[in-house]
Amino acid sequence: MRTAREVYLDNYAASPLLPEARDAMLPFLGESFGNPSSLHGRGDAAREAVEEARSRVAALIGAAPEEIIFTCNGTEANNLAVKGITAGSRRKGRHIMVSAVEHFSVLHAARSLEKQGYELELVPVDEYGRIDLGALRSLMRDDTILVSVMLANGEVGTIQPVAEAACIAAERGVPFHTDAAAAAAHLPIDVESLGVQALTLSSDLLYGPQGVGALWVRRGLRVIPLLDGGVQEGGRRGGTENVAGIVGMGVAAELARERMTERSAHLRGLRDALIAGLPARVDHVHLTGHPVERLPWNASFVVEFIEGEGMLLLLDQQGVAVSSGSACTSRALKGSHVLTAMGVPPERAQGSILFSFGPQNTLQDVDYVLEVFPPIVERLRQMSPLYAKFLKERG
Amino acid sequence: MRTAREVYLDNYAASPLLPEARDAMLPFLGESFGNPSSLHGRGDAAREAVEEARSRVAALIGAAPEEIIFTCNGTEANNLAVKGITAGSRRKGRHIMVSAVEHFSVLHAARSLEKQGYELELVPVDEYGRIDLGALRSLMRDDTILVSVMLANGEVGTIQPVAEAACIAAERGVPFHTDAAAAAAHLPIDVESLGVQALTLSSDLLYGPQGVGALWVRRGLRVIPLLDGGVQEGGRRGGTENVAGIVGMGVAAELARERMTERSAHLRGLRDALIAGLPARVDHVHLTGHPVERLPWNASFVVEFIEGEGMLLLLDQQGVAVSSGSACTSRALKGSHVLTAMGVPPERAQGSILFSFGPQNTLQDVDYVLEVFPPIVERLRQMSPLYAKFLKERG
Amino acid sequence: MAQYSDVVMDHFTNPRNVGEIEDADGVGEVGNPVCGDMMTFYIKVDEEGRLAEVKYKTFGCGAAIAVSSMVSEMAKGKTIEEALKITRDGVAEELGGLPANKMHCSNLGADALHKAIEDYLEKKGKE
Amino acid sequence: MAQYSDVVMDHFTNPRNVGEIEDADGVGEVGNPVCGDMMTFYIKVDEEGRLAEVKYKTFGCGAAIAVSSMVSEMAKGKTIEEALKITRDGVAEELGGLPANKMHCSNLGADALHKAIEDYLEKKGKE
Ligand SMILES: Cc1ncc(COP(=O)(O)O)c(C=O)c1O
Ligand SMILES: Cc1ncc(COP(=O)(O)O)c(C=O)c1O
Repeated sequence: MRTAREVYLDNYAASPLLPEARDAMLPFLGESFGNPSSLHGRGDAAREAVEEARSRVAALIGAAPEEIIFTCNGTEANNLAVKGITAGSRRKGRHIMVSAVEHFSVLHAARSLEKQGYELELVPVDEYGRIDLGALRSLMRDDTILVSVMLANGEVGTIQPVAEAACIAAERGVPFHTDAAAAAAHLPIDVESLGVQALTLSSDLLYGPQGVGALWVRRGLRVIPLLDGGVQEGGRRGGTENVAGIVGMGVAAELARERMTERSAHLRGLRDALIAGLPARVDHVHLTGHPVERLPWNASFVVEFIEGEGMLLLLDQQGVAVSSGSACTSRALKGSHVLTAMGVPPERAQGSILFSFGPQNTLQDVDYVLEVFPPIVERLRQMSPLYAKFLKERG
Repeated sequence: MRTAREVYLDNYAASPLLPEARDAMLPFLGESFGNPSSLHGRGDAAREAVEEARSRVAALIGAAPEEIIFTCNGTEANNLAVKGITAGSRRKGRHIMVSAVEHFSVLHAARSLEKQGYELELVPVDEYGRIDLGALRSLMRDDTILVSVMLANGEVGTIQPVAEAACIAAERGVPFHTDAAAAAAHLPIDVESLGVQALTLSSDLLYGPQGVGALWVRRGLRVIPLLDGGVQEGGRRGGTENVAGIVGMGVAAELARERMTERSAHLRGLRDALIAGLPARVDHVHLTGHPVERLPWNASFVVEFIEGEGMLLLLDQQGVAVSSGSACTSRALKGSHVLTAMGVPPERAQGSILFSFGPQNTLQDVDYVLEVFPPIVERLRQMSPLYAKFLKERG
Repeated sequence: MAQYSDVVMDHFTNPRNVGEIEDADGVGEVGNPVCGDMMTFYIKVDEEGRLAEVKYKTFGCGAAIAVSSMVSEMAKGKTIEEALKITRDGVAEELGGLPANKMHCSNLGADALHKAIEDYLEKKGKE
Repeated sequence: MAQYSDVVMDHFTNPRNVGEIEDADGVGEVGNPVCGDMMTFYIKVDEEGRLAEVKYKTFGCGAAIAVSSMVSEMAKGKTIEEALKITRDGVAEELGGLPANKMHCSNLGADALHKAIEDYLEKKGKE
């Protein structure tokens, strides 16, 4: 079904590739093909391109290029961090801590370690999704070998107090990993002042290509490889490099640094217009996540009495693309663990909806949503037994 | 340094991306961007593209589409096979067997399991690099939980008797994995008649893009994920899909199927011209690998008395790109484990050189090599103390 | 939403017979918003024992809404006995199939209808 | 070969002083083809105790060949004492640096030269 207007507000799931990144990639999908491990001219060119990208990615977070390990996405970077760091510190203990609102690539990696005999402790969060620093401190043990707390949560936008958390871990000498995938294009990061030992990046969330990510690991911290093989990436990650993808991520990282202020201001404008406009037009809609400490692009809500998939489908019919954390929209048919951890009641979490803005969006997009979304909510509520009950009870 | 002619004979390391694959990828690096997990129109389109690619890859090896797990390269597929299958059969035993000439992504994955307490047995090979089927049979145990033997070795070209080996494993009910990365574009594969339970593919060795691979796993065989996260790839591999890359691999797989006969005939012609021509022009040059049971694109030799890197550099100056298995050309500074397993003496292995042909090569390329290479060998031999000794001893 | 058939999308987009029946002869509620889907069916039975009116309210995904709509269409005008023969699988079939993961949790329409009929029969028995 | 400096590539491509000296005053061999690199240095010492001629044969990678060439250039015309002061690091420096992984295994030229000198001194001592 084609609609008059296409308003893409699911940039968290996928976003348009930066034309500059695409242009930089194309030669490596064409005549500049090469393997960075090769010792001839073509290999040299590929290697130089990869090393330039590494420098650009490092520059985004204030790191040294040789501390960057390229991976195939944020998920691999998170798995490498969680599994690789714990495997490297096996002798020091078996206790790991991750926040309750981590992305599944951290959370499920930690769960798989739990099955192997590690002890996992989830750091609880408050109603805004911010971790409880007191709990972090009190749950930490002498045999804790890893703490992982994300820089910001993509689903609800909440920014975590990572510097403070890392400081608590540092007092105990425990390696601290932070997943900056959702944040890196929008929050200035300096790994030194942040005080972390490892940090995850994902290319697609920097508006770079899918299929690339990176893990930064502070020099001296041992990481056991996840992908054994050749000695690529300093022996920490085998396999032929995705040269074009890495080059694209490099450009995206550079542009993220250059355009961060401007982009964030733009995104924040759109976000705030929706956050102000939607509850003004629709009753019983609640912002999820922290009202202030939140990612510039994230406007996430729960809409009472209705379920997310229906909203998605009807919005799609109006040309608006969004996502939801409802059970029905997850392929695993489970409600959002993030909303659950924040104490959102399950029936309310079913009404989750996420508008994720990208640089290409405009205020007209917000206006369009504010025009087409309220009737959709109304329509679904008219069908909802919960809404009927609510109306009756209210009298 | 630019030379009159560029003769690229390192297609095993990297090869020109098929224009058809590139053309199919470009929309997904542009306006067709999307995340296959999204429930709106854009997500649908991305998902359909990935599923079409899955069908194409499956068709190349006679498998069912839902048995294909996309990975980020052959290395990840091999790691997933070796680690995932053993983890899935942990209760049945701790003994694993891989051939001595496997790619590092199998061999080092197996070594990492060894460190975790598994017992690893390397299946020995003969002077041509073919595994010893008798040894395979006699070394297999009641607690063997995985056998992995590659379909063909990229370094020396030798094709393994995989159907026979898989049959031996099947008698014992042991899961059999084969790494078909180097072979899949050139040998017809039908997983049913091959009798294997898992099979690795690499996109770049199908002339598709770098940064994609696939593992086929027979329905019913348990594989524990390597990348925990979302429920992508049927819950067996988390992480946002590299849509463009997967699409490119799909096209490459389809073209591999369509063009296999024609391509192989072409490559075989080039290969045989070099295999016949080189020893006719240079003394003390020996073909490595099996003379008949070998990949159509592989012409690998050892050149006595000299070392590989010197040959590479001087050939590069003449515009010819090749690779070598010598210690000096490996970043780990170790000689080829493949040549070692075949019983090639170390000083001879130092003179390893691999010419790997691709569809774009011509007989003129072979002629050019036959013209420029002999003087290079001569020049390095004139510098070589080993050659001086040899001449003296010969008198 | 390529996961849904055209029939599902049609019923989801234009659900038939949505609503409540104030003086329903039978009401059936199944599901639970906590699990994702919840449906309330209302029926009105005429003198010949036929379902003269079938209405519902549904909280849930596209499939749940389409299932409710389809069930209401299938049931309307049927006798009690006939309506009791409507099964989950029959509904899914009429809808041109449902995604595997929606077969169990969202396909509650027939159950809700049967509950409404039971409610009707129970009330009638008490009369 | 971006891993090598221009100086290394120049010495590899046009190695100086390659060869053997039939009636050398000293010969030094280091390395082993099994490990990857092997060098034999030949020296001729004049009456003033200076290295009048320095030649070598080398089996090994580009770095090994460039190192041999550079050592031969550095040593030529030097006195024995001066030549003994040529170090691995000094050679690498003159070459504009060597890749880290080549510093140890391929940088044997100075050792081979020193061995040749020792051989000369030993022979001379015996005279
Ligand atoms: C916070 C966070 N971490 C990790 C990931 C995983 O990234 P990918 O899907 O690229 O593997 C995501 C993806 O959305 C994310 O939001
Ligand atoms: C036989 C074999 N297996 C696996 C691989 C690994 O593939 P990749 O480098 O794409 O990870 C290769 C690569 O050359 C190979 O030749």
